[in-house]
Amino acid sequence: MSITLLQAFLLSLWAFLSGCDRMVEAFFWFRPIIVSTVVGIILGDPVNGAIVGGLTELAFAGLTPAGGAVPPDPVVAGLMGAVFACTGKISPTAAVGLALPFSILMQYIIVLMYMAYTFWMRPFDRKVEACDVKGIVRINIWGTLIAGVAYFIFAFLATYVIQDVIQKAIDRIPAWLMNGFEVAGGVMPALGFAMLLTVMYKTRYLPFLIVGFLAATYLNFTNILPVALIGCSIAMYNYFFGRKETGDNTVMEEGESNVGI
Amino acid sequence: MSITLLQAFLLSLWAFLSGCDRMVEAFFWFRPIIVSTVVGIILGDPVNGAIVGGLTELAFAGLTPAGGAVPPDPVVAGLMGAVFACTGKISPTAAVGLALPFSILMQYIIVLMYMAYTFWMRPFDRKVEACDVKGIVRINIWGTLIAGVAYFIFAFLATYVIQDVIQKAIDRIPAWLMNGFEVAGGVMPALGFAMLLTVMYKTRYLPFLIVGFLAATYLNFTNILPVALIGCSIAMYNYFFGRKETGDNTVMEEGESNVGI
Amino acid sequence: MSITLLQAFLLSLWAFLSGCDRMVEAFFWFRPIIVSTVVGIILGDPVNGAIVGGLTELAFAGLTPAGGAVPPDPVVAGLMGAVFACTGKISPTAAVGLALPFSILMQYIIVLMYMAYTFWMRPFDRKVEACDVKGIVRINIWGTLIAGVAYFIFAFLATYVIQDVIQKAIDRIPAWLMNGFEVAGGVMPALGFAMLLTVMYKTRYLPFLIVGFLAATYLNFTNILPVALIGCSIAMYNYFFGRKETGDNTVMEEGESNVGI
Amino acid sequence: MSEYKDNLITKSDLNAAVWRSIVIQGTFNYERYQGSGWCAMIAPILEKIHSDNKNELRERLKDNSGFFNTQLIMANFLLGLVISLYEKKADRKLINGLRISLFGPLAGIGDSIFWFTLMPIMAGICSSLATKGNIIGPIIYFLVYIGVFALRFFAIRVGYYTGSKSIEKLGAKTGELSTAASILGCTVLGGLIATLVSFQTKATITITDSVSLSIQEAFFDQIIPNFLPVVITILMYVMLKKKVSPTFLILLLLIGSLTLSYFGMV
Amino acid sequence: MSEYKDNLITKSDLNAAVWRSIVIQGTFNYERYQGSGWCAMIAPILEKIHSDNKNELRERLKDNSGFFNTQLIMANFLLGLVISLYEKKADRKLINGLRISLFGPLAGIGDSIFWFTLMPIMAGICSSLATKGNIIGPIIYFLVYIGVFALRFFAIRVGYYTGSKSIEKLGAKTGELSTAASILGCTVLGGLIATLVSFQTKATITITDSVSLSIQEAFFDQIIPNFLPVVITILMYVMLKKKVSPTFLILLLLIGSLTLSYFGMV
Amino acid sequence: MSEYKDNLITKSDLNAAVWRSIVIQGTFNYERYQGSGWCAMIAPILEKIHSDNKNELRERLKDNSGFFNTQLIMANFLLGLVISLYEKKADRKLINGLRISLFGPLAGIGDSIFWFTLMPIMAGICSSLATKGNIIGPIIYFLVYIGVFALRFFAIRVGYYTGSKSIEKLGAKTGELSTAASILGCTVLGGLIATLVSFQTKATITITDSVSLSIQEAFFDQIIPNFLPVVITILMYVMLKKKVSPTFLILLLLIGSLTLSYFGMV
Ligand SMILES: OC[C@H]1O[C@H](O)[C@@H](O)[C@@H](O)[C@@H]1O
Ligand SMILES: OC[C@H]1O[C@H](O)[C@@H](O)[C@@H](O)[C@@H]1O
Ligand SMILES: OC[C@H]1O[C@H](O)[C@@H](O)[C@@H](O)[C@@H]1O
Repeated sequence: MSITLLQAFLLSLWAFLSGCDRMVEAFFWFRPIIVSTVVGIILGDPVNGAIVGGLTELAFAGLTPAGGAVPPDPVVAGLMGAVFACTGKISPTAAVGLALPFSILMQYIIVLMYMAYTFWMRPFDRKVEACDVKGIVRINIWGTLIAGVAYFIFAFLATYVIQDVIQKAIDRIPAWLMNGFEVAGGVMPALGFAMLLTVMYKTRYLPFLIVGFLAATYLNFTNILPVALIGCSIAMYNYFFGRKETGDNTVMEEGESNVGI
Repeated sequence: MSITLLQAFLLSLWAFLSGCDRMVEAFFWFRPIIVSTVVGIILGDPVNGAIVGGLTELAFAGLTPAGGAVPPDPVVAGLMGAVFACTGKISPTAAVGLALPFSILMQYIIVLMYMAYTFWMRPFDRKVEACDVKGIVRINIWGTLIAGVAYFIFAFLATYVIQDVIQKAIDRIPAWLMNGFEVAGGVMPALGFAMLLTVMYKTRYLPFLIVGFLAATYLNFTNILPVALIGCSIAMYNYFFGRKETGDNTVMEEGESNVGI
Repeated sequence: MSITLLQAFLLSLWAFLSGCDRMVEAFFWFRPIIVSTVVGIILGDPVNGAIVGGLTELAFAGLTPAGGAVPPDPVVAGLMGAVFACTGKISPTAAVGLALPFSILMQYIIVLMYMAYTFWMRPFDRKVEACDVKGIVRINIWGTLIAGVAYFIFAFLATYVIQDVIQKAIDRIPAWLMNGFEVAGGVMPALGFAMLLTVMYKTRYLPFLIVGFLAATYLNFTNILPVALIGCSIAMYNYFFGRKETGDNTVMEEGESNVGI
Repeated sequence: MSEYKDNLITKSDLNAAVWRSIVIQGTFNYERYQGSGWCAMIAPILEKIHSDNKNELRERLKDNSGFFNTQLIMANFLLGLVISLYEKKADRKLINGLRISLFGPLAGIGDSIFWFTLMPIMAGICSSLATKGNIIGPIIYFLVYIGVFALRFFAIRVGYYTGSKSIEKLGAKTGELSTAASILGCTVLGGLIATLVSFQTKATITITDSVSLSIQEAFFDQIIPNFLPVVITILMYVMLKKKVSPTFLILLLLIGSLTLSYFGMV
Repeated sequence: MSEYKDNLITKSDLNAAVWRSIVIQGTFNYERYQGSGWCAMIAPILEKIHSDNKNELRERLKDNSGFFNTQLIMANFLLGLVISLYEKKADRKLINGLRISLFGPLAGIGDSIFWFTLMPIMAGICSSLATKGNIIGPIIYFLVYIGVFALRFFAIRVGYYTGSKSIEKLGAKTGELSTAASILGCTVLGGLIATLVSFQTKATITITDSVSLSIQEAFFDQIIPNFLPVVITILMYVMLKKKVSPTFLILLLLIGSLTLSYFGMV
Repeated sequence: MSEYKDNLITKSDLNAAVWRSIVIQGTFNYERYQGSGWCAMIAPILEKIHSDNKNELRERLKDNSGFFNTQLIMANFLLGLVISLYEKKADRKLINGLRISLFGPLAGIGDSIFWFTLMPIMAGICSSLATKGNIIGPIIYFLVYIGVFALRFFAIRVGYYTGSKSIEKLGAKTGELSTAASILGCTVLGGLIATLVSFQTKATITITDSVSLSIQEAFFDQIIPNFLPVVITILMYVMLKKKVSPTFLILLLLIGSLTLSYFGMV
């Protein structure tokens, strides 16, 4: 099944909306589980959309932008995964793997955009100097919309303009490459977590990392909630029964390590 | 099989004995596991008696009178459950469910009795005024025995006088009602535990509730012992290694919250 | 298959080497897993050697000499177990059980040797008085070698001189005796751990014993690592977040209790 | 043991008090709880101490006839403590204040150990035997609780000797022991909620004609096992805090269960 | 609520600020991060306070246009706090110092709760529905995050009232709360490494012609399950600490995976 | 590393001491334990320091020839520490006091790490390979322990530099580290009791002719798995505390096992 112009336009519009949300992290409809489901609805196959969305969401739950990091892009992952699963004869699992390179590509585009937006700080500073309050607000709205447009274009190109090229590439993709992408998708969160660790890790927090790891390894659960409850319990125990800290310096110390990201 | 007058008398006598013990919580032969087994012996079917006793004991282990609360009555639950299982063609599980309304009925009788005994405090205070030491002791013995008599009467009525009425009612009881009683029996401890929580709960104890819950949910054990051992370990750790408290005010604080029940 | 003189000589040589190492605990090739494998190689059956070595290692992991205790001998256990498994038609499990009495015998020989070496302290003190530094070092080397010779002799006797006697004894050994030795092997570490407890146990460490026990009982793991990680986490938590101790007296206290062994 | 020599209260006085402690709840009522029963426990002891002065005796009896409620083993411990203080002619107000301030925390400690920990453990072990029709289950249960009763003789002695030593120390320790007992109690309580409260819905959502989804499996169990029992327990707690009467809540649970059962949802 | 009466800043000013907080990352860039966005959040408020003095306004705007980065709910909390201090005419340097010293720890707290805990939980619950093709999964997800957005209205108020009270206290508490959040965050992080990083080798060692040993099962799984994911995560961490760029590491992982896949080792 | 320059004791002196440490237990005996071996480790160093004064040397050698017992890696650490103090001409009594007060806690730390933690882990990992007949198991075991031996070269250096810094600090830290090691050690010990002590009864109770009840399953396993191993360990502990000799206990276990086996009860 190939994508019609109307569908491509709707997909791109949706990419615009979720791209804006991805930029500002406001309503979280930029998460793959939502993105893919809507894509599925547009393409007339909400069930496969939801399935790919669920799989991608799980794979991307560890790839957070915390500390200003830029992870493989969740919008594009959700978009392309659902497109592959709903239009080709590709299984949802394989679709998740295939979407990965696209999502990494978009990640780099975002990094470039964050760099480009740096140049916007000159006019911004001038507005501050001029006490142009309305302008200060407006510049942030424009920034959001422009990001959305980037997603619109990306989506239109990938799902319509070069869809045949992509389709042909996929038909010829060997098994080991397919498998390789899936493996890469599975191992990628390691980097995300390592980046978190550079922010959060101190020797004295090692025990909690270990406890969380052991709990998740040996308990048989469906979501991370029990581990979070364990963490919560230890945190509360330490808060109520632990040694009181002197406080102030701790704040600074932690503050600084966080700024550096 | 219907109950003979002799059996009914023996059952009532046993209800008297275990009712007294229920009142004063001295020897714990008022617990369902004991009550049912003895009932089974009286009715010539100790095996079914023990089975119902075990099931009822498990269901009632959470329904404690701690803090002066009155739970669904364990003696009547044990008595009626065993009677149903040993005389009718009712399975032990169903018997446990059927006994529940009786046990709730007795619960209300006990509440009334605790109210009635309030009036006894006038003569009691007169004895104190008169320094009648022997009288003070005697009044408590009488209180115990009167409670036992209440159980005697209840048992005689339920197992002999109206046994046919009950039997007929049971024969006509629809499946959903049966199931409903079982469900009610399963959910009842929630109230018992909630009542405990009003006594024991403070925000700082939340972690331990969570840990106990998780341990019981994810470990695969036959009795609560491992959870108790975990609680014990945390308590000891806190005692030996935790922050020392100032003490005195804590005592008062806890004392007061306990009095209020 | 019976053992040739050459093989017996090689086995005894190996017993000498590992016996020296057992005495000084330097390179740990005295552990059963190594001893048995080498014995297997010498007897031309490295596979069975490794198997017996693994089983014996597991059984002996709790039998440590910590605090100067003398456990059933690991060298002899590894040696005799592998000999039985590689030469007779005895299963590796049974071989481990059969080796136990030999290893207990060697344990007593070591105890005697530690007693005998006491008399060596007189010449040693004279060397100290004479400032004979080289002599002080040399006496310790000799002590090591003599221990090795004891192992050499034991091995030569047990594997060559009286091998027929042993073989015949084994042929006639009844099933219950065999089983009894296995059971004894399984229960023996209890003594080892009890000896450790006399050194390490204080009431305030009880929580950790319990936690370790529960973790090992309810988690499903292949080696003790997760329990060690839990212990590590608690220790670190206590170190970083626990109540600071006054220190000095603790040192003494622990020091003294350790000296006493 | 030499302490007994010169003392008025003998070993057998303590033992007699334990036997009287059997009926400490014999007139349990909503005005005094165990107050009248406690008075019966201590009255003969006070009579012996103040045999020469009836007015003094009357005052002391009045002191010991107000509201009182604690766990029963702990009541014996407390009695031993109080007796030793009376003998030492400690200040009357101090004794009474101590008694009143201690019964609450001691109830907490005792209930945590005996009601919330020992009982479910015994229930677990013995019921697993009983439900196989094995009468050894009830027998072990019976014997253990005879042992528990025997602890009263021990507890009254511990109280008696503790009282003879320092009381200040005790005060501080009660706080810490009370915390320890609360930790134990709450941990077990959390475990009991997970094991003894059982509630599952059988409700389903129909997706297509032939496929339907179990709400219990597809939703509640996905959050966390035992989710509904926890929610119901919290609900009960909140309502109790809002002064809803337990009697009403029992009826609510009963009628709720029957109704849901009628509609095939449980 | 009486606080609003005499105050310049009204309820609807706070609400308007929350709506502006939508675009706090609208010009996110590597020089200021959320700095320019934060300025847009606070600018109209400052304009209202300093309507009479343009120079003062300019200074204050400049104060609020530098580097800034925190979790978005926490940004609203902080805004409430800062506003209340401006209103109270607190020292300009103190306000700015506070803002700068707080955003880090607050990011830590907020990220621990929202990114590292809430998100994987929601992912777990909703994905298990979604992967069965059930559209209720995404719907629940959506609704929950609408609720999370609504928290901003709550957060700004909490900040506003906290600021009205004592700030010294807050400082001390931030330290403790930050520790608590780090404990929560690290525990969950440990769990996430075990659940979300997946890597297994298919490599084998050939022993005899017919028998071969899976390295994964015979060695790595013997050490501890999830051994390789941990090792890879630690490796990434070490390289990041050695200033290797994340971009390079992504390529490394990608190419590594493809290569190993080509040789049939994963 | 500059510290070596002006110092009498060189890198190769330290290394030589490590090689001598191989025989620290070469004359292990019940009077001095490792005392005579420790003396051999330190003697050549003392000879170098006091080459000019034989009387002084004799005194120092005597100081170092009494009872001594510690874990072997820790012995090297302690040697480094002591050497640095000798070089600094610290008070003779202080050095000896330190040495005597430290070997106990250091044994606790070292034993917890090496005997009670590392060894069972290695046993677990390598045995699971070995029992499949795979020779890689023993090889890994061997290599790891060569690495452990190499740690001695590291330990002596750490001791040497620590000594050069402050000793007071060390004293305080030893207490805390010792607690940490005890926590680790006891946790693992609890785990080892559950995994390495194995004992199960095969005894049954006959209920009817055809039905019989396994005591192990119906009773002991109902209490808690591994119940009997714990009970036996506690029993052994109590007997050791009552000064029953280990030799006697070994025989007791052996004969007990054989007897029970004879009657088909194990
Ligand atoms: O870490 C603080 C903060 O950093 C970035 O600004 C974003 O990724 C936010 O989502 C995050 O909360
Ligand atoms: O809570 C203290 C105490 O309260 C009531 O008096 C009874 O239920 C006792 O069993 C309980 O121990
Ligand atoms: O306990 C300290 C120490 O005691 C003995 O000397 C030996 O068993 C060593 O292996 C041990 O480390």
